[in-house]
Amino acid sequence: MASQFLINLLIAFLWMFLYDDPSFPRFIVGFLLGMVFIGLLNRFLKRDFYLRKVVAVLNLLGIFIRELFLSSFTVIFQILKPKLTIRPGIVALQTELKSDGELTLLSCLICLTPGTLTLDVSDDNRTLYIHAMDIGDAEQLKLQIRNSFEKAIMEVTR
Amino acid sequence: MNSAYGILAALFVLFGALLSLFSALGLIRLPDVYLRSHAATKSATLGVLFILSGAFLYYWLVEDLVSFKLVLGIVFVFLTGPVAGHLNARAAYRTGVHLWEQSTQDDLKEALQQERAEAKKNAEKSHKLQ
Amino acid sequence: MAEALLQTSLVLLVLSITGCMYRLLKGPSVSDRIAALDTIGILMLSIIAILGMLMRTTAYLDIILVIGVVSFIGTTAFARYIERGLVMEDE
Amino acid sequence: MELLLALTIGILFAVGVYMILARSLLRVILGLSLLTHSVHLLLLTMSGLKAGAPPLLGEKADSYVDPLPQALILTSIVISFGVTSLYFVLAYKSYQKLGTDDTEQMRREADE
Amino acid sequence: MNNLVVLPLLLPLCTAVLLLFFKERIQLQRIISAAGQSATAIACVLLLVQTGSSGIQLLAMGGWAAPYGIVFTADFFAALLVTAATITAGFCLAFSFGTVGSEREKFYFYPFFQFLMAGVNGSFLTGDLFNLFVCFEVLLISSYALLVLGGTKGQLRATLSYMLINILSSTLFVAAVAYLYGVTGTLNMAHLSVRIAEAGQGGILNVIAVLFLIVFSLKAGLFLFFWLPSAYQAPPPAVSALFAALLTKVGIYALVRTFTLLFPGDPGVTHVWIAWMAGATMILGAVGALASKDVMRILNFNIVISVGFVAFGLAVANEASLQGVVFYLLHDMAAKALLFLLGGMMIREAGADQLSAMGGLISRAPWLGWMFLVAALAAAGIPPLSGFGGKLLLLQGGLQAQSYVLTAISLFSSLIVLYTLVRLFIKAFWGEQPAGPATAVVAEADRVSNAAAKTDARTDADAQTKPDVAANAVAFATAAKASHGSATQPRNTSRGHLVVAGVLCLIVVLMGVGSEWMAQAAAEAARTLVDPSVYIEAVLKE
Amino acid sequence: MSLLHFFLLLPFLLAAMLPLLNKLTKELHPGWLAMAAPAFMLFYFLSRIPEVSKGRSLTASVPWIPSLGINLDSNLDGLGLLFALLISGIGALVVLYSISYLHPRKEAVTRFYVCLLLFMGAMLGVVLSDHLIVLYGFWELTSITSFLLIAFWHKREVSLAGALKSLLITSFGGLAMLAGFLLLGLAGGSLRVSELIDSSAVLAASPLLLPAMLLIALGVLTKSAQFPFHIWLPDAMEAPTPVSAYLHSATMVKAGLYLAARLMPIFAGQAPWYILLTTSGLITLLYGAFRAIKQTDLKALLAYSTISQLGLVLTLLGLGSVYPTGSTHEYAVYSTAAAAAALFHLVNHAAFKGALFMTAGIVDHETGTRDLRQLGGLLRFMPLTFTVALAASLSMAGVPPFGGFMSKELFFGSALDAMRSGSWGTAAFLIPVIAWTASAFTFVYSAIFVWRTFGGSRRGEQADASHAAVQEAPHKQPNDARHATMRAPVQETPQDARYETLQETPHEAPLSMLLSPMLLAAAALIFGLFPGSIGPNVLQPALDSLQPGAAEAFTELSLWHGWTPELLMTLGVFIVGGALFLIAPRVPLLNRPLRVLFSWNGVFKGGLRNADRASERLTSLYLTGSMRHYASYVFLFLIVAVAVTTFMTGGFRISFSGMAPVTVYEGIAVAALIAAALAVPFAQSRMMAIILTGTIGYLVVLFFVLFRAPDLALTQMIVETVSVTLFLLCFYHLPALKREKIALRTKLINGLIAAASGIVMTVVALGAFSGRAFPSISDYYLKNSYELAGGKNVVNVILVDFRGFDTMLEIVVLGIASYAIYGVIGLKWPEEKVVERNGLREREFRLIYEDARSNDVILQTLSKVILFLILTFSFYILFAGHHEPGGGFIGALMTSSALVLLSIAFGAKTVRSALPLNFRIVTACGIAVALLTGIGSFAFNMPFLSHAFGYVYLPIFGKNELATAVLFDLGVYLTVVGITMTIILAIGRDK
Ligand code: NA
Ligand code: NA
Repeated sequence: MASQFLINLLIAFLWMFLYDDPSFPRFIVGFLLGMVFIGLLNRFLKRDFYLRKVVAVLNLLGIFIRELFLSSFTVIFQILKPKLTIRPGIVALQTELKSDGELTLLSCLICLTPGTLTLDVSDDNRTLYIHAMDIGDAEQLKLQIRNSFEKAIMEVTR
Repeated sequence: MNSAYGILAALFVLFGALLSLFSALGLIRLPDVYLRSHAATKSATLGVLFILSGAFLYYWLVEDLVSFKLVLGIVFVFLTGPVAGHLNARAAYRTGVHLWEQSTQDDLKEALQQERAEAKKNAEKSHKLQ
Repeated sequence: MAEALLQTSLVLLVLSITGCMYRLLKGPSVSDRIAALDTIGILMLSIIAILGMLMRTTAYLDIILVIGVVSFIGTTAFARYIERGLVMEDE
Repeated sequence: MELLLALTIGILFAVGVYMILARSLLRVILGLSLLTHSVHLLLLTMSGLKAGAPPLLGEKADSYVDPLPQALILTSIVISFGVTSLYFVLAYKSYQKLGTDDTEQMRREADE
Repeated sequence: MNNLVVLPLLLPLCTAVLLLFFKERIQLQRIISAAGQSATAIACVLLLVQTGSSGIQLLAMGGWAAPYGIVFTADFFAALLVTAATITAGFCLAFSFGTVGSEREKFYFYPFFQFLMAGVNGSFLTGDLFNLFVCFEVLLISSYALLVLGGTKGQLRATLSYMLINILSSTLFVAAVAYLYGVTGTLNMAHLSVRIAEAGQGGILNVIAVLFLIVFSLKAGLFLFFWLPSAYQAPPPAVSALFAALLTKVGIYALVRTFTLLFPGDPGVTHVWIAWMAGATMILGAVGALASKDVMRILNFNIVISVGFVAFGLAVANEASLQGVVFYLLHDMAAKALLFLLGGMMIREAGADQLSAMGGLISRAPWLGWMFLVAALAAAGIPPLSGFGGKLLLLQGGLQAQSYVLTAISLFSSLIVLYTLVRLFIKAFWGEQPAGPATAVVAEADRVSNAAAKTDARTDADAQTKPDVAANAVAFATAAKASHGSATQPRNTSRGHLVVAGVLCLIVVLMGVGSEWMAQAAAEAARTLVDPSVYIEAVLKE
Repeated sequence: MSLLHFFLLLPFLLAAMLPLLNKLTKELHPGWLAMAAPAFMLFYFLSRIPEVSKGRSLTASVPWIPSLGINLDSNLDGLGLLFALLISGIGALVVLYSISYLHPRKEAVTRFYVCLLLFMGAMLGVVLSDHLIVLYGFWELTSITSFLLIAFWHKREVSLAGALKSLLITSFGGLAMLAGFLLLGLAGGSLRVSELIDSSAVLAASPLLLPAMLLIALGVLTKSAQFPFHIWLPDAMEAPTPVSAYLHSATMVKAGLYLAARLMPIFAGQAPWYILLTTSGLITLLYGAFRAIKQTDLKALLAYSTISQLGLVLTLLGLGSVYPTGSTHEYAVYSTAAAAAALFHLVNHAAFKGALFMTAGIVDHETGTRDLRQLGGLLRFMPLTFTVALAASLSMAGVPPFGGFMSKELFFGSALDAMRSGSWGTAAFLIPVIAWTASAFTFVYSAIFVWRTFGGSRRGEQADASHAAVQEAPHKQPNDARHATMRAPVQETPQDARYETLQETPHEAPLSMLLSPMLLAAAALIFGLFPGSIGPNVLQPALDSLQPGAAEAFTELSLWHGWTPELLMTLGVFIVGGALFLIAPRVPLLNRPLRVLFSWNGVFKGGLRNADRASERLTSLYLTGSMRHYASYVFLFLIVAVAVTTFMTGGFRISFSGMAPVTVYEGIAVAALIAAALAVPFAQSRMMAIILTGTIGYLVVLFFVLFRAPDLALTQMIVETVSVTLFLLCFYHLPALKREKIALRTKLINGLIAAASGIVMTVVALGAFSGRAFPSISDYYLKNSYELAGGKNVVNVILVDFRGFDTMLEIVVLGIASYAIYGVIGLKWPEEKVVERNGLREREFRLIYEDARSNDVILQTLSKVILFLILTFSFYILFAGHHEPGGGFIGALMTSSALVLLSIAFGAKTVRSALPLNFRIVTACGIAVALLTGIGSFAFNMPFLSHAFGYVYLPIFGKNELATAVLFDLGVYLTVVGITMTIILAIGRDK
């Protein structure tokens, strides 16, 4: 229910933004449009979504941006180095996250940060296979992901 | 246009463009498709982030126009870019594109072999049933 | 000054596209090409944003979004195709 | 610029023609789409490439580019999209039925 | 402003859209199609009457006057062609009931038919060069659909090559429009005419004129007709007849319009091309007709010959010859439709399309035979049938203009028309039926036909559920034969279809006997062709 | 309508009604019905003799195509009357004869009489028409009815061959004649004979006269079976004998002579005309007579005899045309005599040849054969027939006191005078020599005809016994058997000629059958004994038509003129002819079929066969069925046409001034585009080729941006992507792209064509740019888009309003494409075979795809979110389009792409169940909305597609713009959504 409302709200804002006209009527039209869409397509929205602390979201965002910048520059550095010294590989990561949304968020974040890439997800949604540009210590990589992203996501979602 | 704001926006853009160039370089230089994927994802993220932010700043500060479309653009790219990268890399892996020979570890190889063997067995079983 | 910077950026982006073209033509795997194509799409998006600034028009802002959508769907379709041999399942 | 674009148009057209003269239907179809691009660029070039704002009246510009060719190109894009789609589906169907997408092979079969 | 002008396009369009909602209900589709076709015909006749009585009728779409908007311009020539096309197509439609097969009928045959009509009529009426391109596309894509519907191998092959050629010509069309727009900055044909005349038709404009010549020649089958014989061979007879009657005519119409309105200025260049192409077309068409050994192919080459014949009139471009062009076009629509319908019935009767496998049909189908002979004589321009008046005017025009070689060629070609069609008549209707054509049947087609033979007797009267199977099988058999070029089970033509052909045959005769009306109409129609200023003033005065 | 026209129409009317009348009168032989026409006609024309003989001609006119000056102008003058009498008189006799000849049960007599009546009317039309075009029409009609009658027994190959040959040759001549007529009309300013005669002076000065004469002569020579066009006539003998008697001796073949006579006042004095006529007449005369001697088939003999006699008359007409009308030359009077002789012989020939054909028919009918080698001794069985045959043959041989004698005397006289006149130069002596020789031959074949048929003993009797067995079958179906005998080709007479045919004891024919030939033979005698019976009343008026103001030529005709040179020649003919007849059986030259290396028949047949073969070869040379070739024809023609035209018009100007400057990034984009384009042909795989083409598409988008076309960029971007998706959808099914095995030469040619086409495009583009002479009409749109149409996006306003009609049709095109795609994929004929796909590859994919497929959780989860984003965006694009870039088309494609994403992530089935819409109906609704928006303006009496816009105030929303154009755009949107989804789902579903 809540997630549907959220999406609805989102659509309303989206509508408003698209017109570059943040006015109430636009918002209402967007909201109504959203209601129509959700009414039509509600079969896809299987799971509920609970509104949680905004702080958790911001925290997640912060972690993400930090990771983004840090690893970006690492990668650029690697690219610009005359000789490749990286040791890439694929690492299996067991995750505690359960819902599709959590899993997706995690793998998106992993993908977004340069240097790591979600390659595959096991059929039971428990294992993520991550291609890393420079593994270094595989266990440390896993730990890092668990501690930063996974934890932050759980903060948001649970 | 050539106000300080304009130049600021332009610098943002230039930085984004540089990032894009680097990732293109990566795309050329890196040895296997997975590594190149990393580089490719770069321009989808940081590069676009900077360029669109620059544009946002430009329209906002120079042309006095707050364009949420640009913000939406950033959000959209951030949402889709990683998934696209993921799908492409997975497709590569599953169609048998090899890792760079200097790769150190491949946890997926075994898992995938197992999965396929099982699937084959199931398929043959169901064929026999028919 | 700002204009010059933007134009420099354009040149850089076009160079990047050329780089991607190299990968596109060279391959060797199809996925390489798709990655290159996807990148070209994103670079196009950036180029169009800059061109819009240079032309002092907001006319192209929609294209930015459209390219985002479309290049994503294109990449998805390509990836799905090479992985499964078809784009959409139907049964 | 017009000179440069005229050259581009010619090259696109030439490559398109070369592809159309190939045996594989796919190449033919791709050739057709190159021809279409070439002709669209031609329409654009023919209206003159002088500077001007996009033909959006909200832009408050002194001069606008010629909007008519743009409208014509749009119509043409849409139509050739429909036609090319049909052609592609036909090509695919004939591969299913005739077992080849080689036009020469089709011809030989027809003779039998 | 006269909204009547758009009806010949709008009514088929509306009919088609309405038909789209009743995919499975064949009987209803037939009724709607027939009603729609009749309504269109009535609208055309009304338009013709109005055009005749009060001159050129205009409709500026959306109220945007020329040269800025698209203006439908019905001069008497266009109105005449629209009327003739609609009525002729009506016969093809009536013939298609029960001959195209229920599968086709369920897969939008009738909507495609109506869409084609919309495209054809639109092409005749539009006064805007780019809109002409769009109308062409409407009719072309419908023709692709009609051609390929059924999807047999032969059809696929034919459609692929037909489509390729037409896409090429459409591409060149856009290019030519682009060039012309580049020079003149306008698209309305009347306005173009004014501007071209003002700029002086030399140099680049002549080159552009030749581009248009190529484009329309491809559509008309003038010299560039190589695509035609195989394309028109593939579909069922009703469709072949429709194509034969209308499609090349649209191309010819465009040629006539272009070279009388837009580019009349330098006949030393453009019309010389047309003359050469016309001569070559007549010769090659005659040669092809001589070389052909099966019914449809002979008829197809006869189309080619008549295209060359009309183009000869355009090349000469004096008053008599332009009148002849109009007259001959009207005749050719009816006569070609008739020939193709009868040809289809012949193939059906004989169960074969190769001359060597035919013979002695006259005892089984006397009416068919004599009608075919009449149609053949009409096509050859034997007086007092419909083909004569136009032929006479064209010859007169040719001699007046002292183009003796072309006149000789066109006389020779009409001898070949007579020879090939009469030979076809002899081989098919006279002599003995060759032993066992039905034994050499394609296995698959035969089996289906046999299964259907029992129900076939009832097929034509009331095509309900069961007869559909038969009709379907017939269509399949025809299609299979078309793709294999060999024989199928012979079957009798239904009386209904015979009546359809009979009425058309009567029209062909009456068009000849009543040549006076035709000649007057042709003279009236040729007025705008001879003197385009009439057309220009009417369009641009508003 | 005058009485004249009524009688002209009568045969046609009767022909039209005959089938019906015949049904009403079941027992009556339809011949009796058909008889009415000639009988009434004869009566009428006889009754006109007094009037016409006074020099008054009957004229009447009925308008046919008055605006072209073509009317049924009829003119019954002396010449017309002479022919009308022949047509109706002999017509009546032939119909009478045929009533006994054709059995109403065994033959398709109705068809026979219909054709015969049509012919009769046509022939009458020929001789009564004053208008050349109408004359031509009837002329062709005689050819066609003749064709139908020759092929009366259409089951026999020989009949068909003969019919086609006659049609081909006579209509060839007819067409030439038509051209001649038209030239004559052009030169003389009229197409009416009577008016042309008046303007002969103008004609004589016209350069068109000579070609006109030659062309008309072609008509004359072909129709009247003159050498070398005679070949059709012997084969025409495949027709039933009444037809031969009527058409191929008395009437139709004389149409050519008629024309030569009719035009004599116009062409007289024109050397090419009379030389041509005389020469070909003489050649034909001699050739026909010589060939006649060698025939063994009765009808063949008569056919060659007819050819010869036609040559005779034509010679006379040629001699009669030597001096222009009113000439005072001393020999002009002899020219008149020749013309008179022509007319007289025409009549005589009609009488005796008609009788001879009929006797031949009787012999055939009663004995079952016409083969002279089997006939003989019929005298004792058929005395009456013999008498008739004898009388007619004597007339033919020119023996007094028959009419033939007199006309032959006149002929000799004319020939001698021609020699004396000096207008024939050194060859002059040939005229009487040939005339005499031919007459000797004529005597021989006349004797052969009578003697071999009736004299001696019955040769067939010996053969009879030995071939008894063979006769069995024919006895059962005598009629068929008779046809079988006629299968023998008329002139070759092969050795295996059927001896089995003398099946019954011959006996005299019934009187009804004999009546007609008897009357004709009697006429032949009467014309000789009492030339005055027709001379002053019939022949003299006809002569007046030929040579207006001619002297009385028939008053002093008598059998005895004293010992004139003509009489001596005649005596010579009898002596030499008799001698030849006696030695003929022993001289191979006279009794063997002509065996020559070169025969005109062979030329004709071989010509047709070679034309067939050559045309097949030529046609298959360019109609290869190869798409590649066809496409290259198009481009080759483009290249040649543009190059030649440029050359012809003296080139065009190309100037580089006024071009926009090139920026760096534009330059780079151009370079990239060119590079990508050049790489395309080298693509090794399908994927590669598609990607490269897609790249080009995207680069084109960049150009659209650079040249300020946001709508274009949007559309191209999305269309390109959808196209690529579509390519991919079908991709899987196509085989790996093979390396094309193309010869280097072909590659080179292709490359040259391609390069040249590209150069053409570029050069013409530069030319067109430099030739720009006018400002574009676009300023109007820019000025009025907002004020008049209420939209700020000018391109969109053009699309939905100024040129909304284009857009309406454009979505119709798209719609049709989608339905066609649906049809192509959906329509399945029964028992359709589907080509097996590559098995191995199939299984491999099945394994991976069905059983071990990857986990889509990430894509699916993300799609749920993005879906709404895209959908919202698509609606924005749709509604904002009137002022901003966008519109219905792009909006719809965005919507569709959202649905495509959904299908990719969740499968097409999910989409179908989530959106249980029939997308084909959506398309239909969309088109309907667009149409209705346009039709709506009808209600306000506005032009189709008129849009209105205004502002509406709504409670919450405030001031809102409402343009019907937006509604139109909504229609576009619905259509395009329907189309894309139809296509995508149709393809997706097809396995
Ligand atoms: Na395209
Ligand atoms: Na035959």
